[in-house]
Amino acid sequence: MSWYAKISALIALSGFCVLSAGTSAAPVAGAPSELKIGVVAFLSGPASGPFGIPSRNAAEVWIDKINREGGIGGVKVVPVFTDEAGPADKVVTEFRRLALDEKVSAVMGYISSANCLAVPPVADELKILTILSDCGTDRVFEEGKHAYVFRTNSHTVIDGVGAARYVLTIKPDVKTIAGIDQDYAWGRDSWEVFKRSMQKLKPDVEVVDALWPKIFAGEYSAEISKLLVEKPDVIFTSFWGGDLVTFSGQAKARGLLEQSTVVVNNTGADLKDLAPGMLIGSRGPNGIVSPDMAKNPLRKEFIALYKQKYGLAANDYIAHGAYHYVQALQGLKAAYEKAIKTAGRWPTTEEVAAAFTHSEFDTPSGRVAMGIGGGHQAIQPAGYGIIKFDSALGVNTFTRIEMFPARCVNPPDGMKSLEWIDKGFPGAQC
Amino acid sequence: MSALLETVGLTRFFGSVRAAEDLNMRVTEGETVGIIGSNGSGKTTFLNLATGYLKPERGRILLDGRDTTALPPRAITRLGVARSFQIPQLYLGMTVLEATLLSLAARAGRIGAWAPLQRDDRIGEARQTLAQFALDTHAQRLIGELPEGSRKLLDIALAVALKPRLLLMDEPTAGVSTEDKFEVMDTLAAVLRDSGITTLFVEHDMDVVQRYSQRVLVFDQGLVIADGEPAQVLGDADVRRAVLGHV
Amino acid sequence: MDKRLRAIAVLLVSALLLLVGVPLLLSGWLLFLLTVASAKALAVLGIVLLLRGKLLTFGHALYYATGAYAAGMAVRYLGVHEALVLLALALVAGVAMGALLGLLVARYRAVYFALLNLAFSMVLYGMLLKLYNVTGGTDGIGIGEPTLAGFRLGGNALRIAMYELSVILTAVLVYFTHRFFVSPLGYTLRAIRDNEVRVEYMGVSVWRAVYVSYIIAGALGAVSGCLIALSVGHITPDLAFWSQSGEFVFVAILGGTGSVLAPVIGSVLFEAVRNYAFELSPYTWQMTLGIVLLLIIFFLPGGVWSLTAYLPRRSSR
Amino acid sequence: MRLLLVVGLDGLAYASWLFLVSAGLTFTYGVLRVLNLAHGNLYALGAYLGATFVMRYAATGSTPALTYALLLLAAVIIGITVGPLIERLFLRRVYSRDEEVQLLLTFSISLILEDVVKLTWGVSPIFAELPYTFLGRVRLGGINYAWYPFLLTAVALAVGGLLWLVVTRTRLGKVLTSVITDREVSLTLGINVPRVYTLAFAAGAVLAALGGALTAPMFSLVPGVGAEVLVTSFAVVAIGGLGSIGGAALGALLVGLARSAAVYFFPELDLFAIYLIMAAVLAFRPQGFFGEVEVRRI
Repeated sequence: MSWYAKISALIALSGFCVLSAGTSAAPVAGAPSELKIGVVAFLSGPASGPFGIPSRNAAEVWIDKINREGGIGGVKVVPVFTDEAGPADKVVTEFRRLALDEKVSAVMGYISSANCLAVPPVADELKILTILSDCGTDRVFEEGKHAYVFRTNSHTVIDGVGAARYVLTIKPDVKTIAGIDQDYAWGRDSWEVFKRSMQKLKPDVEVVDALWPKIFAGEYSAEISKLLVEKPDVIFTSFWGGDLVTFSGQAKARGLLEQSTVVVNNTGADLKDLAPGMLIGSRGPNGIVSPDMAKNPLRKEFIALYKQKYGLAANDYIAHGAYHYVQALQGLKAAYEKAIKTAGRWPTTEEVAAAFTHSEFDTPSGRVAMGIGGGHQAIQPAGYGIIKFDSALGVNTFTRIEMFPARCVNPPDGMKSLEWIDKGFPGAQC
Repeated sequence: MSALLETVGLTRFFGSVRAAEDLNMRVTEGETVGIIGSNGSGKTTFLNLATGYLKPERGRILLDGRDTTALPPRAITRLGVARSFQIPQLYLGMTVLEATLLSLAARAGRIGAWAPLQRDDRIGEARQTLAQFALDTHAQRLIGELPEGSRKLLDIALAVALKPRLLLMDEPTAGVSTEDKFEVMDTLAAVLRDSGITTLFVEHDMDVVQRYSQRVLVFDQGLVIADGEPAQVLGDADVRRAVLGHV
Repeated sequence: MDKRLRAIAVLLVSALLLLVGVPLLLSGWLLFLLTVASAKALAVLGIVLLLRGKLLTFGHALYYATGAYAAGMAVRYLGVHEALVLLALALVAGVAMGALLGLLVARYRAVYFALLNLAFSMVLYGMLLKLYNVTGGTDGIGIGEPTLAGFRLGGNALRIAMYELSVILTAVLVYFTHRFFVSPLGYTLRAIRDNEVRVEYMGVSVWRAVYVSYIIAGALGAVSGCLIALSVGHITPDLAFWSQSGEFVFVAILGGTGSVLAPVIGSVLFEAVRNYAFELSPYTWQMTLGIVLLLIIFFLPGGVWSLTAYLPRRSSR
Repeated sequence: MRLLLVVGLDGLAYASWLFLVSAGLTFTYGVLRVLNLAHGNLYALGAYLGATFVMRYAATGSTPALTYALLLLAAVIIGITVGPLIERLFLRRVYSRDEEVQLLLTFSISLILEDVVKLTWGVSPIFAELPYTFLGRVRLGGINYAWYPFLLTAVALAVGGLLWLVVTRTRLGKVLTSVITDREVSLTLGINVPRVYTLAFAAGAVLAALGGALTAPMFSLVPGVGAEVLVTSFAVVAIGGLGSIGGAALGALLVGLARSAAVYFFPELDLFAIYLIMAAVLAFRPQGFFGEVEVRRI
């Protein structure tokens, strides 16, 4: 995959030339010559392969498209790509550099939950419009208010609730469940949501085990042996990247998949490396191509553009992170255009933020509503399916795809997710 | 007169090699005792045992009647036993003065982390000590740059700076050229006489022992085979055979 | 006498420049950069201190994280927001941790010392991940905006205050470390580097000297970590990760071990370079570090500081 | 009873892996008295090259049986190219310098290799499971095991035995021992010490790369595996005593069993098992089980 590295490194340098092509409509009064936005994603480290690079590339092709169509309010969008890798202090320093040195008008990105918690306070301090684009943690808006911060992808609760509901449609008679998750925040959060949802939706379900291998441990033979001994009906995991690939490989080889149903709450790995038969969700209606999604023109366009620039496997599968970054751009565009309309001139950051709040906009993953978190947090449907080898295409694809509507898998505005689950999903519309 | 240093049945083997067996000896206050013996006769091992660097398999070491067998070198040093080495054990990265100052600070038990090492009064004393050994001209030089002879002296000076009651020297003239030998020993003898330090030194050179010790112990394969006046002991044929390997 | 006067004058001018001039002249983010750099310099100083005794540690981030999390815990569970109190807590935590681990570590040298520290830092890293419900796992802990000596500052004022705080604190601790280097204990550490046997034969406990030095280095690391926590506003287990320790070692060698000021210079240099170079090519970042380190080892063993030897200097040092 | 069997088997499998990845580290240290911090990166190189070979080969669709040879080949290639390169170009220049300089040197090399891997193989997980799946599974204690981990056990025993034979039974072994015990004397005996060093380092590199290559079919490869492996194998080696092959074996066995026991009985301790054992051992026996303490001659 080294050409990924080379190409994106190259583009990071020559971004301007790539983007300068484009016919722009007449900008409104007081419009700047260009709209500079910071785009942050993992360009190195374990999370760069499954999430960072695809997201970055998606943002790039989509900004390209936006500029071809006249930019935002007639102003060309100029991205400043930066690496998310490194400890929080570096990420925050980086954010300050974008805001104070690069003088960007907005920052989008952030895949790691830690960074999505570290950045918002700084964003408010510096009054920089910030769009969290892929991270999962529900703590961001449930534990704080951030006037300048928005998240255009739904938080991880939909993945857990969706997983539980999907398991019950596929395997209604499930008796015992077990979890195996990486020993860190994402793993703990994911397991908590799934476990509690299962216990609510099917109170007689018994939790037989919860295993916590070290993140990036790679070695799971002991864990798998234990699961083989315990024989749970369903095994939940929130593994991603190399760990997910390894686990699916070892589980398949040792017949764990024949004995238990394995459900994964994210598609954080190349589909071709995953074992058929696993239940898998894609953090929203993203990688999975459900019928209604196939009709979506934006999605068609996105896949076409992405394919043209970076090539794709026969199943047209693109990692969920990529869709999330396009969502962020669509949200930003919509907010700016709305604000311009109301203001009749180029809007202030505050006006854009106001327009962003509770807004709705179309994306390759369907219409997204900034439904909760006081209008700062998007809600989306949860999409799940079963991995199946498609002999015609010669690659893995999905079968038995289910979409759980946004209002079914998200808490109502103002209610904390775990509280909502424990109360038995009040107001859920499924 | 009570013994300053006394060993009782001191025994230590290295595998099958006997370094010391049932070794009984005593050094009394104010004496200057020489230990002589061929290589491997256990001279250095004896110093290592006496200073706690090695532990004996059997026997006891008494300092002023107090049992120090179990103590580590630093504790024994604090009890007033200083020691110099056959191969000088120095801080090559430091200047002569710094090393001496450190010895003085150590003697005073002042190894703090705040007050500077280089105090005027301390520097004064250090320079005196160095002067005694004719090292004061080297004060600011790095020890690593000193000639072998000066290192040897400094090694001893650092021990003397501790103002010990008992000084153990391991071949003070080893590595010193034959012509300088006596000069070096004269300097030492003078210093030790002035400061009234009881001295026990290991030597393989008969003339040196003859000239500078009041009493001689002869080691042979871990045993003391003779103990007495230099003249009479060193006259003995067996001794000469043991030490020189021929008559 | 007038030499002393001159020294004082120089000190005052540079203090004025650092504390008043810099904040006025530099852009917000450069100021932040300097804040971070001077804070991290303290952790590096700890490494340099240990290197005096030939003790190389690949786990100093352990203390860096200890300080940061001491502050984090205090914020999260005690609701303390006073920067000075948090710093005090961090200091105590650092000393305590050093005193505990030192019991084991101070017996070791060279490879064992280097990697035992590494192992311990990885254990702390693991625990910070694992104790999710206590430490927030990888999500970390938000520190929020601290008060400074009771004053609640916001936005830019706070940034400047944080800058001044870390510059002053760094200056003070650099001076303390200087005192340590020229103290008998400091020299003992150098002596240990050359010849432990002789140190014992001076009646000085090598173990104690190493133990105390280790605790001091730990304390420096902890204060450094706390300052970072305060100025960054969010802490994560990455603070304890091996690559962080590696970075400190790198900066220590880059700056050089010849002077207490070297770590500060190294740290500023490093932060500046990183924040530009890193963006140019994230893929070869570590390689760049590695190559620079090689060059220093072979061609500039004294680090950047050794270049000051070429500067015209007054007779007095 | 059956549970104990399962725990034992998992422990054994893990121990074999641990031994394979740490043998190189301890062997190199034993001869050169240099702890190679780039050990983990040699492991990574071996792993990535092995995986590449396997995947290229698998694409041709011919019999998987050959893939094992390919893994071995990858290890040897890395070992005899990168190993001597590091030793001759860099290490050789710092033998005379302080130990911490040697550590820093290998550290900087590890930083460089880290990115070399990233630039060559990219950042997405790479997984060459063919050799793993091809061996199929066996039913033990009522559950399925993959054969592959037990292949590792066999290899581990072979490697251990081979090293033991070489050191104790061959002329090369005698040369090694004399170089280890006294460098100067060996020189006077007319032994070409620099050459022995290069050989030893290369051998260590081959072992490291072999550990990686044999791991490739089990775990997917991601950037940064090197560092993880270095820390783990140091823990194992420290428990057994730096420089001792037997020690590494004992350390691996202890850690392996402890970890699999942890997974079964205290899942929350999984992460620490290895460090807890190391701390416990070192607290009572600083030089590890078979490590020897050097006393300064004075």
